[in-house]
Amino acid sequence: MILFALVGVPLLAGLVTWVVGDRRLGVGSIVALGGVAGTLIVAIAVALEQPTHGLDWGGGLSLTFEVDPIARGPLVLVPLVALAVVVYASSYGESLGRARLLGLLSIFVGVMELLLIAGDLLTLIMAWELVGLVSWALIAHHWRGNAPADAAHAFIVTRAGDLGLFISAGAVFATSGSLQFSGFGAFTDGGGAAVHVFIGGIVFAAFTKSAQLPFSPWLFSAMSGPTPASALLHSATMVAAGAYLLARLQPALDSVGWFEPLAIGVGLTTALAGSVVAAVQSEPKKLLAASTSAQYGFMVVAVGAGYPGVAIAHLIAHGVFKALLFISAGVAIDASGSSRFADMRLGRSHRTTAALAAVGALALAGVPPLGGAWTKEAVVAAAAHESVWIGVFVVLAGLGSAFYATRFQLLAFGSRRVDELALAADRAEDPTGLRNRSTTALMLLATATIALSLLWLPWGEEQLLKVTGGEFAASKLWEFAISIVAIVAGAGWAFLLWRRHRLLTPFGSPLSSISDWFGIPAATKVGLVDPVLALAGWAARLDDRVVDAGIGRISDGAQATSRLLARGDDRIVDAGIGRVSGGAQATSRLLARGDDRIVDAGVRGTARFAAWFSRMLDRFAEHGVDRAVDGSGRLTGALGRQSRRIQSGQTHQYYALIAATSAALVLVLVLWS
Amino acid sequence: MNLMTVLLVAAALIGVGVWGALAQQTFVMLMMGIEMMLNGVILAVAGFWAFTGAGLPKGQVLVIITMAVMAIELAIGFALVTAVYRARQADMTEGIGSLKG
Amino acid sequence: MNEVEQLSAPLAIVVVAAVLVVGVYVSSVVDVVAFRSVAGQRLRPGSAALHPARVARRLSRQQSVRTERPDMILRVLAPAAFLGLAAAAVTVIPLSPGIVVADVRTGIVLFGAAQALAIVAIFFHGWSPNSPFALVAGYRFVAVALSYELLSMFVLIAAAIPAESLSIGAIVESQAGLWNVIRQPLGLPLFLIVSLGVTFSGPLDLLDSNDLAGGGSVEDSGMQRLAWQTARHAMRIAFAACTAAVFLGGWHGPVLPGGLWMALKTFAVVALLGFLDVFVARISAERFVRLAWGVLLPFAFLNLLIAGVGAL
Amino acid sequence: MIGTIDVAFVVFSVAAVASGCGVFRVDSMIRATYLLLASFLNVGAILVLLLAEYLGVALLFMMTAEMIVMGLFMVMFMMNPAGLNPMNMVHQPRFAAAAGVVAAAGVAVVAVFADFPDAPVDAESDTIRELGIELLGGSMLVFESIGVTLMATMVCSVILSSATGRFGDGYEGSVAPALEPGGDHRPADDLYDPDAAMGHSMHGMDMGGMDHGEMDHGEMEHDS
Repeated sequence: MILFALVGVPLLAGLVTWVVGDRRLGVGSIVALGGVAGTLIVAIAVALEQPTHGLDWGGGLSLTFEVDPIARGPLVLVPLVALAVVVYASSYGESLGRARLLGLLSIFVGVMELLLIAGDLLTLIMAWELVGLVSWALIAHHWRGNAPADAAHAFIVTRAGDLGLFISAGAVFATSGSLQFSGFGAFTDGGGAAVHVFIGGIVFAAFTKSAQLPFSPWLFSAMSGPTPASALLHSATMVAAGAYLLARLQPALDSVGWFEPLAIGVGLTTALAGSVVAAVQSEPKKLLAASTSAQYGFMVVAVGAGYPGVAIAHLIAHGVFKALLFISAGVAIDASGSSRFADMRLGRSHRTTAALAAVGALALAGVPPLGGAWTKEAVVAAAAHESVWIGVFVVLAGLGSAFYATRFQLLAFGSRRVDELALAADRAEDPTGLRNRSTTALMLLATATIALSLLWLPWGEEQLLKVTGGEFAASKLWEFAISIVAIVAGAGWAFLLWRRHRLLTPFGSPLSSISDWFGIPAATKVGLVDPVLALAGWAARLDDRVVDAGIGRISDGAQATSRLLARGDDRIVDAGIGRVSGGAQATSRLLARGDDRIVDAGVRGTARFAAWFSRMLDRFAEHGVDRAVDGSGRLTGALGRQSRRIQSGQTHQYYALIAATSAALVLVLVLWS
Repeated sequence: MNLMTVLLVAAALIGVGVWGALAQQTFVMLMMGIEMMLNGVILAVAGFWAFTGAGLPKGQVLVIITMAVMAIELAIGFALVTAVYRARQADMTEGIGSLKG
Repeated sequence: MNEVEQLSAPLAIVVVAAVLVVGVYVSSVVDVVAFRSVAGQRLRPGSAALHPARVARRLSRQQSVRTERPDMILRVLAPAAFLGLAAAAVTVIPLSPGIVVADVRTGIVLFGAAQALAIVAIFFHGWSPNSPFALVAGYRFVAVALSYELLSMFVLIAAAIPAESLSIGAIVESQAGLWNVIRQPLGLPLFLIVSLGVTFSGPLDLLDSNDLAGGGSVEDSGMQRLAWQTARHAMRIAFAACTAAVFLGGWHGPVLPGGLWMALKTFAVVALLGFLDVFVARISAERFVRLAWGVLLPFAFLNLLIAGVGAL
Repeated sequence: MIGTIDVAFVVFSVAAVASGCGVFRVDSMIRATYLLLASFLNVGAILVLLLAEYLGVALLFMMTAEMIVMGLFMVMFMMNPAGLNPMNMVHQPRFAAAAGVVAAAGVAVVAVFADFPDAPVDAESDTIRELGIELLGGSMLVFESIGVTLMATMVCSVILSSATGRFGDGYEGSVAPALEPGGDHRPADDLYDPDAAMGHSMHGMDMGGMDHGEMDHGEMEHDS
């Protein structure tokens, strides 16, 4: 079964690589390479004859594997990019744990292929979760630093998005009783609240996965993974899943009115914001991450405008050159030993890498006649076909992309000023033997990028039409003209800043909030990640303390209150009575002193009576009230103690209680009915 | 042999199980009581399957589920007993009072 | 296996008794021969053939030792249960085409259950005399037995897969073309290991072993010992018959009548077991447990896999 | 009329219940274990009589293996192995007996007075084959989830009972049981006296009581 081979070969190769381990790394990398290469061949075969296969799972559920025309491009793209990435990874970083890295990369390819051939929502959800899981493992590869925390951040954000898939699966299954993609069109045309729920869930999941606003920042935390992982994750696998899902289900999604404006709005916002964020980054990887969000914003715009084919075309082109750029960034980081632009400018020392990276940068900037440019023009055309202003905004975003692409190239691989040449020279012979293999990887991707410029020929365009199976908006000349102008403007602006040595911080001092996605990460961290993690920790800490402190505390409280009452009574009531009596005595004495002569016997009598009365009052009242209050206090205390005695901590007595109560329950139920 | 008699036997087994589970001191004996209850349950389920289910195989599946429950109960039970013994050096229910309020 | 005719109850009893008596005697003769050949003593056929009878006569006259406060019920129960289980195991095995004492649909599972219960009986045997060595032997045996318990079930189920039935008769018929020993090459050796274990002989002689001064039987004497030895040989016969039926194609064979083939194969397995008993050295318990869980069980899974793929 | 099946049923059920009672009456743990096994065997026989042939036999060997394990554990946590000296292992006996009687009575009432549909399984049907097809067909998901659950159980029980856990030695923070039922735990020093600690307690004595456990919790939160 060729479809199984498509998924099984990379999975198997990955597991074997992982098991073989670091000791026989040569074998491992050969196995991984062979696996991915085999996957490439199988993928081409699958893309040519589109087989379908069903797997009955029982219980009314079934797994469907089919190759939608729109999935053929990505099917081939994923192993192609992965091949280069694995070549690069086989010599990346310290050899410790490299087998795991290679294995995980290969497995990543397998699960992504599974996602691409998913023919129903159940299969898709499985693959979707697996992709998230594997990317988590890849990000947390260097598990000694803060990588695990970042991985958890990325994982939780994307998982939160996955909930959308579950919701929509529930909605569609409850309504139509089937999870087949083929049935979604009919389902959504049927209308109803379920349709809105379904589409909302899908869109939510897709936006989180492909890092649209406001979920973009998880890409930054994904940056703490090893560079090969980032290269694969940004270009073809993880992030691509969202855009692919939207493009795949576009006909079904388009049936509600709010999908189109939502997609276009979010896509445009992400594209523009991503450009700004990328324009001020001080690290190459983060710049590329921001640009990833922006580029996927283009694709979302294309889908929203109703041209899934365009989105897929841009997905393919972007996958190729983004992987190229990431790998070159990794080379730059390894060579300069720092992850910041400030220490790079390796133009002199790494000429080949610089040249190859330039290809990718040009493609990212959208300079004809490269493939990236063509697909971007297609996006512009699609947007303008929707509305001129949208097209203009896309062109603006294109200006931004031109700016940051140039910025990346100049800062990372520009030539140094004379006084820094010495530094460059001694960095030139870097001991790491990385460049040879990374160069092969870069070569591969650069050739692919250049090969894509065939799209400018009518032949290439119809090939692309055949592959993506969508139709393209006719590109008008003025659109092309202004977007060229915009590209030139962006690139030129970057050059200008470069000449003034202000490119590193284009807008004066580094704008921390912008370069950190306008502080959204803080928001998500506070809003989503921290609660989840706190919940986990809390659940871990939850123990009998919480459970059994209850009754004891109640009884203690009861005793305390009763004691308080008693004391209060002593203080207030008694004191009151005493004071009354004292007052009475005082007045009587005053009266007595006031008049001795007049019949003082009576007065003394009065005084004595008053004193006696007050004493009587004092004694009896005190005793009465006191006893009452004390009694009530003692009662509550006793009750507390009694209720506390149930909590004997003796399991068998608990069992006895359980048995008795359940018997009573059964009795009640029987009598009830 | 009809449904009533089978259920009566099951009732006796369940009663014995309850008695044992409540009366025994050792964890292991307590688990034996639970096993005895499940024993009765299995008998009852099989009886229902045989006399009222018209031979619907799902009834047998239920019995298999019950067996799996027994196995799981035994495994987790023994693991817990071992862990409790490590933590508390106790093999009798009186030995642990950590739920004491 | 619907065309099998059940034997009537008395006839069945007679058949089982005959099989066991003959089998036990032959098996013990095999033991004697094997022992003398490894001991290098001169082998006189006559004396070897009569030796078991002599031993039985001596033991039956010997007075039996009593230990302090034995668990008397179980002490009596142990050999009886062991022997009874052997008999029960024999009943489900077809002896020749169409002749099986009890043709139950779940014969092979029943055999497995009998074998599991046999382990309990053996534990009783070690437990009951209330003497340290016997107790140690019993525990050791059970600890090891748990590790090949699963093994036997997997092997037997794998053998049942091609027959698409749990009845041993059906399994034998399914081997008309190709015997299971070839179809599932891993099955026979694994099952032989289990047989050695349950009859605590050879490498798995962990119950009545000399390193514990006789282990479980250290306190046995007289009739007790005789009964126990008889039960042990009966169990060996049961396992040999099951091996012959499940892996060696049962009554299938050229020329000779089926019953004879079955007898020959059973005898071959008995002889193999008897010689393994004396020729292979004892393996230490913990090493065997590690081996069983770590190596043999995966092999059993592999065997199951082979059977399943073959069935597809 | 009374057939042989009825006779067998009566015999088996009497044996099952009798051995079940014996489990909690005898004063030897081994006898208790294997009496429980006997009870199971009889129930298995009754299942065979009920035409649930495979289930009966499966119960047979499954329970046998289970009880062998149980016997071993019995001897591990042994109070009185061979019943050499009389002892009393019960608490709240009267209440327990009453509860047992009540429970039995409750089910018995249902058995006698409730009326159930009468749809017996016909003796001709091949119940074993049906069960197999059901298990690998309609109830596939159920069957698979049973398997997964058992797998998880194995993992959990190994983790729970492993002497060296993720947070170090399993005996760390070990506390002695109460001297009187329901009392407080003794300080960890008591573990030094051999009959309280049964010689297990050379580990983790440096930290008293459970505070080590809480320290572990702290680390855990710190990780996440």
